[in-house]
Amino acid sequence: MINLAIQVGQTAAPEATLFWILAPLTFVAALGMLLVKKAVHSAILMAFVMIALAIFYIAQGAPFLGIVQVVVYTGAVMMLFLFILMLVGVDSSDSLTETIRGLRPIAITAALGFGGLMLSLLARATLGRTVVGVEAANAQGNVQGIAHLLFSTFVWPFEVVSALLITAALGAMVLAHHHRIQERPTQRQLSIDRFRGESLASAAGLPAPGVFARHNAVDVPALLPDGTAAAASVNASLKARGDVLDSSVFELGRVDTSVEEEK
Amino acid sequence: MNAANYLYLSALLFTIGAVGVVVRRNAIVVFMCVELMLNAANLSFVTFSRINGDLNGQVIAFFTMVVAACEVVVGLAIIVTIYRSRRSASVDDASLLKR
Amino acid sequence: MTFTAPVLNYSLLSPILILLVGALIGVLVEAFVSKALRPVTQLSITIGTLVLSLAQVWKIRNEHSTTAAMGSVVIDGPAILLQASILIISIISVFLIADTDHFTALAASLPGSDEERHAVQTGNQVTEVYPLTLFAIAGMMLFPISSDLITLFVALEMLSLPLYLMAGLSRRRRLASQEAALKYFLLGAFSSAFFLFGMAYLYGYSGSVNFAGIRESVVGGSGNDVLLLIGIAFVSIGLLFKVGAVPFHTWSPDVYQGAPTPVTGFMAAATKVAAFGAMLRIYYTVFANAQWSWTPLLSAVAIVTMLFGSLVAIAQRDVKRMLAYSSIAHAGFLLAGVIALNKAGLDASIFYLFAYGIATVGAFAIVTLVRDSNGEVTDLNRWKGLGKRSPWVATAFAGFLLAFAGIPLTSGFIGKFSIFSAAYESGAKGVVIAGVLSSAIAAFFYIRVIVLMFFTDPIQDGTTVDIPSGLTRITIIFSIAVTIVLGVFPAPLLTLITNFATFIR
Amino acid sequence: MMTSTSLVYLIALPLAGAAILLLAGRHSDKWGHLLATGLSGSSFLVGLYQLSLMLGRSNGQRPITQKLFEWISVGSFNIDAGLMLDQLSICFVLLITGVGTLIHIYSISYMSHDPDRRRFFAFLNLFIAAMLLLVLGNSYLNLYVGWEGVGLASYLLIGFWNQKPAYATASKKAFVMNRIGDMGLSFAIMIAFATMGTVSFSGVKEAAGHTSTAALTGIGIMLLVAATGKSAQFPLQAWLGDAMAGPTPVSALIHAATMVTAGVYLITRSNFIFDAAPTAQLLVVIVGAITLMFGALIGTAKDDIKKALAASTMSQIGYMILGAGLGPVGYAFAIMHLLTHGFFKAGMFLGAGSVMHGMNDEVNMRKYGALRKFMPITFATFGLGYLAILGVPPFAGFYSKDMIIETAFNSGGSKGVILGCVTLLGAGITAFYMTRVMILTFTGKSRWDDQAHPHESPWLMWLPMAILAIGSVTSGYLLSHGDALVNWLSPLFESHGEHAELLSPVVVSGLALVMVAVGVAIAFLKYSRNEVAAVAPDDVSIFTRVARQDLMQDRFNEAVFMRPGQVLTDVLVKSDEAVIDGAVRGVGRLALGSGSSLRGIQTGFVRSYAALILIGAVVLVAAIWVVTQ
Amino acid sequence: MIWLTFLMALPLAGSVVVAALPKTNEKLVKQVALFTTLLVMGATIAMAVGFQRDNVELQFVEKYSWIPSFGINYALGIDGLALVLILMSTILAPVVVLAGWNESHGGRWSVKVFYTLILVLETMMIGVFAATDVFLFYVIFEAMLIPVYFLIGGYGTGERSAAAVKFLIYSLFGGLLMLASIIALYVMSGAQGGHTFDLASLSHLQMSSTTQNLLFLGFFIAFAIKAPLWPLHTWLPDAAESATPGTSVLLLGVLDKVGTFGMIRYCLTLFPDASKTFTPMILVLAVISIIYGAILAIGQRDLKRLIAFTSISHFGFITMGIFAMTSQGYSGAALYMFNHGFSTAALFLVGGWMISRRGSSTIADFGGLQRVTPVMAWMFFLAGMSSLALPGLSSFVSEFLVLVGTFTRYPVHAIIATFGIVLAALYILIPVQKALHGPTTPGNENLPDLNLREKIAIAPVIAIIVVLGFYPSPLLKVINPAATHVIAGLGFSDPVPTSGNNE
Repeated sequence: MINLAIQVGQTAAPEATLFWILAPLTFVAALGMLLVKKAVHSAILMAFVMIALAIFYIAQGAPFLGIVQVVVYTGAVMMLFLFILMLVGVDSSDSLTETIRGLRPIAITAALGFGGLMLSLLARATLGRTVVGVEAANAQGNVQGIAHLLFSTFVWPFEVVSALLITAALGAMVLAHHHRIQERPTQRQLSIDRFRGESLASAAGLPAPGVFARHNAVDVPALLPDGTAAAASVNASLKARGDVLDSSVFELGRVDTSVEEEK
Repeated sequence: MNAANYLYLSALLFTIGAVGVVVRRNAIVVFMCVELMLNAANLSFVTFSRINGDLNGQVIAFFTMVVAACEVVVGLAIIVTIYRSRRSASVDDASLLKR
Repeated sequence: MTFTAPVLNYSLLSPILILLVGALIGVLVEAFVSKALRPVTQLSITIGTLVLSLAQVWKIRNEHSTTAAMGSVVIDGPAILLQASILIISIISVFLIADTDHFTALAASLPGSDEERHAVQTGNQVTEVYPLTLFAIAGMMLFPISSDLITLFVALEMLSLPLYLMAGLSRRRRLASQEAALKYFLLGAFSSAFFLFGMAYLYGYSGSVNFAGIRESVVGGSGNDVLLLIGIAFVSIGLLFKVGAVPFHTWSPDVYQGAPTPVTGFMAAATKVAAFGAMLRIYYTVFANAQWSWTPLLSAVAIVTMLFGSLVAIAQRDVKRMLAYSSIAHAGFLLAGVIALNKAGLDASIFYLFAYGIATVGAFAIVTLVRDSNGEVTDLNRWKGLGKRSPWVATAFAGFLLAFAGIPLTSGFIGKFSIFSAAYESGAKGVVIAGVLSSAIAAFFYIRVIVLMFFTDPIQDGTTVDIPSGLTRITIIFSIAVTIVLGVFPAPLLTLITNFATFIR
Repeated sequence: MMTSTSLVYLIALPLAGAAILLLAGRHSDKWGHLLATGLSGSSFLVGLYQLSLMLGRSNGQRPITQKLFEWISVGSFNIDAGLMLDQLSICFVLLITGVGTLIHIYSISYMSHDPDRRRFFAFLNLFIAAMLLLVLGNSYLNLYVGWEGVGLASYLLIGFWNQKPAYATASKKAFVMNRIGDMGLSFAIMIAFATMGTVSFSGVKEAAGHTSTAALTGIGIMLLVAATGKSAQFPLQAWLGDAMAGPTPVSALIHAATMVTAGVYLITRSNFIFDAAPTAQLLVVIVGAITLMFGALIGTAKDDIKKALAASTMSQIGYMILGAGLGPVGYAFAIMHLLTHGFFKAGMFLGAGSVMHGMNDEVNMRKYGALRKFMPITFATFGLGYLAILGVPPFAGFYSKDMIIETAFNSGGSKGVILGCVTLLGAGITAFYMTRVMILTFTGKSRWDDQAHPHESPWLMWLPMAILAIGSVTSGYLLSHGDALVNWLSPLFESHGEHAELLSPVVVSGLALVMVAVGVAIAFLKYSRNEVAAVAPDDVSIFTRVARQDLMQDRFNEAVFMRPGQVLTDVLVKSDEAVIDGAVRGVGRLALGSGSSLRGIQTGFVRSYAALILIGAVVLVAAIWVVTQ
Repeated sequence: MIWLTFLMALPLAGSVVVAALPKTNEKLVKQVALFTTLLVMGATIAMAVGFQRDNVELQFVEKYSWIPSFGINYALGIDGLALVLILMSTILAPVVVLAGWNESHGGRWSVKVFYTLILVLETMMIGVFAATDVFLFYVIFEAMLIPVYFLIGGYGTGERSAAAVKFLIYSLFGGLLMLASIIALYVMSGAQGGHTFDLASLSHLQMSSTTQNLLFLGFFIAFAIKAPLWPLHTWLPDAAESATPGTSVLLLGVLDKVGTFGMIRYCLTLFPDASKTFTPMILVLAVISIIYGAILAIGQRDLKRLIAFTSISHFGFITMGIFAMTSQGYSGAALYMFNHGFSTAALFLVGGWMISRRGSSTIADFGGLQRVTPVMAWMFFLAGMSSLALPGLSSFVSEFLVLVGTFTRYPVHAIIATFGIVLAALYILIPVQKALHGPTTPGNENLPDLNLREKIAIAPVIAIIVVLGFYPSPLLKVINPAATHVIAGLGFSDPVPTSGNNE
């Protein structure tokens, strides 16, 4: 059993306290990632887990890694996540009802099975050698030790990782970068286009939102003379984000045009 | 206090991450769950590094962070692309290819 | 602690370094060369790089059996053979990639938008594909020669990331292509998390990140095997995912179908070589002494994979999906070589990988040729009468299919024979029987396609066969020639492999 | 045994004729028939020459052999293509070539209006060659070749006018029923080889002494089966009546004089087997007895002149088989009856042919009548044959048939009495139906219709009839004078002790003559006194009706073999499609079905893919959990 | 001496030449093909002259290393049996080319492709009989399927592609089972003194009886599919119905012989004990095939299917002869293979001419052909007579040898099988009556009789049928030494006549 084999007692008392306070919180936070509706909340919980892990790293004699975890992982990577979340819709929320039939029970069974089996297996594991502790390796300083390894034994992967970074940058550029292959239309050009277009309906500009409506918010469309909502009056990106309010609530009673025709 | 406790925690976090990939629909959340799994692995590395008394584990963890960062860049780029085409970040909506 | 400067043996790493340099030049070209010149520049740089790298592999062929880069990589016989295979397959794949009609004009544009249309009209091209390809190839070259966990992981990501991106770059059916990229990426990241987790346990078990160290622990390990077994299991998941073995195969049909066909061909062929190369190295050296633990499981996976791939392929209506399932079945056959765990198995696997890789690229090359006005036609029903419309193309495709089916006088047969006999020799009779059975099932759908092409009258729906461009033609002719020559005169290659392929442990 | 180099010419000459005529095709239309006749005649001359040589040698030296070449030789199974001519075969050779040549001559005229006359002669020559091979072969296997060869020739000739579906069917029927008999011969040869290691006559004869009775009985029964097929004996007799579809000369030669007697030859030739296998011998007798009654009864009811004669042939061969079944004493008499029958029955058939020739190919005797005046020569020759078959002294039948009746009576015990009575009764019925034929055809009032212009046949036709008539008259006396034939053949048969005489020859002859007289009388009463209806009356007894239908033999075959056979065939054809092929297709469908359902795993949802991977991981971890327990 | 390689190279070279000819010059293509096949036939006969009859060892042996890593050699050599079958194949090839002069028209592809495939197939036909390396044999065994597949699917009639697929799948399935067995042999040879595929060396392998039985089945099922033995026969009628007559001749006449040839060459040699174990079962299957094939033939309405079912019956005889384990049975079976090739060829070719003239293969559509086209009718009749084993024609000798050889050891089987000869009379005479006899069916009055080319094509076949009926010795002398060798090698000797013991 590992727990018997490993007697890392040196920093026992304070570290244990730290662990037993932080670990349940970490666990709960991680679990929370699965259970909260909003992606942003998930991200916040994730950040919490990462910081907790950073603390664990430091507690286990890996201060460099702990710092990197906070600075790079939590600071940069998670921010990237949040940034993209903003882009996609910051308060978009998942409905947590399962749509794929049978997946939920499978997932729960698999989770319980996997977790349970892993814990049980870990409890069974023995190492058969004495635990060393990282103090000796850190004798000359944790950063120095890592640097030593990084620039001697692992210099080749270290070099190769640079290629990986370039790949990532290149890939992001390929997928996200728009070449300016068209001249941006000038205001003058837009104006001309508007008048020479097929219909003069929009020549005077698009209707403003809230016009004739019972509400004057930007996410409520204008109403047309017959009482229906004018889709063009709401900004397209609002629509794309799904943030437009349902205007039917604000519609007037419909004008019955068919009666007129009969006269 | 036993270092193995970190391993248990790591296993639990890994499990949560894995299940998260299965149950969450928002591509970004799914991806965050993958990151959680990687982090869990890192915790294991650090713990084993301590148990083994060398820094190799920490170096791997360091590499993992770098690689994960690259992965995040690529992954988010893909997610953004597909979001722009589909106006949806739900992984369930991307199911043209099947059977 | 004194720091001694690391010795890298650059000459041994040179094939990979050349590729990386080539890729970097490619990136610079993107920045500095005019748009019009980029395609041809990139293509020549890429091909030049690959040829140079191949030459370098040839040059170092006899310096093998050493470790390099501070023990991070091993250059031994199998390494040379696998690297050469990857390079050859890559060269002919790049010929396909050079046909830019397959790639989106502007990846960032919305599908169906004016911007996209404009980009197509102005002849815009995503020439970044070339450096991405080179990066992927470099990763593939590194994967099977890695000899520590870190390098292995980095190589895995290095070959995967560009492929994730490239899968999403199709010109037609872009939504499907992007979906393929997303699926590939998410599942790839998911599986590499398992891979990493497994690595952690291997490290924990052995206290070493180096293969040699881990092997030492496996041979004379102290303590019990729990950590080792978990490590083996999770690392296997990562590897089995890459090779597309059931139940870790699910990505491959979708990604094969969605990705641009040249990328699919490249991915199907080269990735398989790289992944199986790494798998062979790990199982034959690191895990060899824990054989008792993984052989039964791997056998089960192999059997299920063969049968599943063959059975499901029967029901496919899309040629790319069919080839995907076929490649799943082939992954099963190749696993038989891993299970064999003997010299014959190693030789056979390397031969099979090369032969299968070449035939796969050839087959996908032909898929790129069958088109209508909306691009490639992959619906099998519209392949009817292809033999009438363009007999040579159909004949070549039939040749590849026969090779996949393992008909004698094609490379596929020699491969299948050698791999099954190796597996039988090691006592894996169940795997051999399942292999034979699934070969029979598999023959069913390969032949069905041949029937469609040759024995069914064409329907008039505008499906035509594109006249192969020079490069595509080279790919097809080379592939079919190799497929047949290796079927009739496999001796030189087999002898070469036999003489070369010994892992240093 | 002496060897010879000239035996082969007996066969080669007619065979060459057949080959030339068939290969030359229409080119030989003008001279083909002459060549065929000439070659058949030459073969007869060769036969005569051989006879003269044989007569010049002492008894033990008479058989001669000729080895042509090694035919089949595998392990201990060594068969030479070899010929053997002995006292028995020479009789047949002369009968075959002699009667054969006469019939060739007859046919020149008979078939002169047929566009395919050349082909007819080619087949006749083919038949002669095959029949000669049958009687000259020195082993059972050589005999077998001739045996099937005559079957082929018979098939071709019965179906000579095969554009008529009924004739084609008749020829097929003959061939198939013959094949059933041939199967018996195959079995006999197989048993012989398995038990004795040889199938040559001399070898088997030698080995028969120390072979188990069981094996010999088996061989004997199988040979009998063969004989029943070829000689139209019960129960394989049904084909002979239908075989009358062939041109009349064919009926005369093949289905009266020669081929159908091959069974008698086979049994006689295999005397060494039957002598040692009493059970088989008894069966031979029983078959002969049944058939002679069977044929005779059918003969009483037939209105078709050829079919009546055919039934008579069946019956007469029954006599021969019965005779041959009586053992050493009977063989010679069987052969004697065979020879005399060859003359008179061939003569009568040719006569029938002559009648048909003059009557526009009408075969229904009810449409004949009073032909005596129009066809005097035919009437005369037919009449002589009639007297011969009745056994009226001193015509041929008297000598041969009475011998068989006498031997039957003297074969001992109740068996002798029964057999004697049967043969006597048969003689009476024979007299009845032959008289009926005579009366209906030649006497009484004419019943033919207006188109018929009866006339005598040309000399080419009546000459052979006349020669055969002479034979009918004299052959009996010549062959039995001083027991000539019996002595001639005796070296071939092992003689056992004489049986006690139950009845003396005189008594037998007397009884026989009485029976004949009764038969003739009844026929006269029935047909000469009353008007003969031009159409067969329907208000006849059940026995007549049954006899008209050949004693239900066809119905029996149809109900017992053909119907079930057809049902079996249909069932198998359907089940081959449905069951066997269905199983194969089922496997294919199973694969396709399972493939289609397994496709369901590929839902298109990335999360379910991930779940699958996770399940895989769980399975692996669980496996580890189990292993490390 | 490289006779055999030379023989194989000739048609291959011919196929290259044909492939290089212009597509439009069909006549030249045919002439070249005919010339090549005639040349091969001549060369084969020349080789046969040099064959030493009494030598039971393999002759004209060639051996070159092919894939040394697996111990695979390009090894050729023939014994009497192989010689006879190669002779048959090379004689049939020009006959097929000449007889089917026009059958390549109306196919999916050009005439040129047809003859290229035929010539390639001829190379393989020679190779498959000459191979003495199991791997080489397997390679050719499987590769042969491809040209035949295209010949059926590309130039056949009716449901040709379905039939071709059925044929291929069936054969591939059997072939894969055989592959599994071959792999096992190979592995065992490696464990017992070095990897090899040499037939002679493999026959000395030590193996447990279970292994031997399983491996035997692997080989046997493959051959039983090929030679169609009940119940693995259902592909044959479909294939024969759809293929052109020429293809059918090569398929039934030559390719299917590979099955029975394989039973002798591989099953008996490699697994003598298993062969004995399975003999009772195989004999039952053979007898069922004989009777079943015959009855099914009687029930057919389609001429080509009928011929196919007769072949199933005949293959039953051949199989029975092989497993009777007597020299008569063996020699009979070997001779039967040769004879069946020609009698089936005659039936198919003449039947094919009838069908192409009439435009239908339904037997009921013919009628009275003897009046209209006498020569054709006679040829069909003769072929039919040969098929029903009329004495004096070649099949009789072989069929009787098989029966006699079987009877001495397995009388019951032989007796049941003999009933097949009565059924044979029915299945031949029924179509003969329907097609040739009776009144001429309306529409058939003006069918042309055989032309000179067709006569020349059929003449050698008929000649062989007739001559071998009377004089089979030359072939038997070639076959016999091999027969005794094989039978003795299995530890059998012919049963001694029982009468000797009863004295």
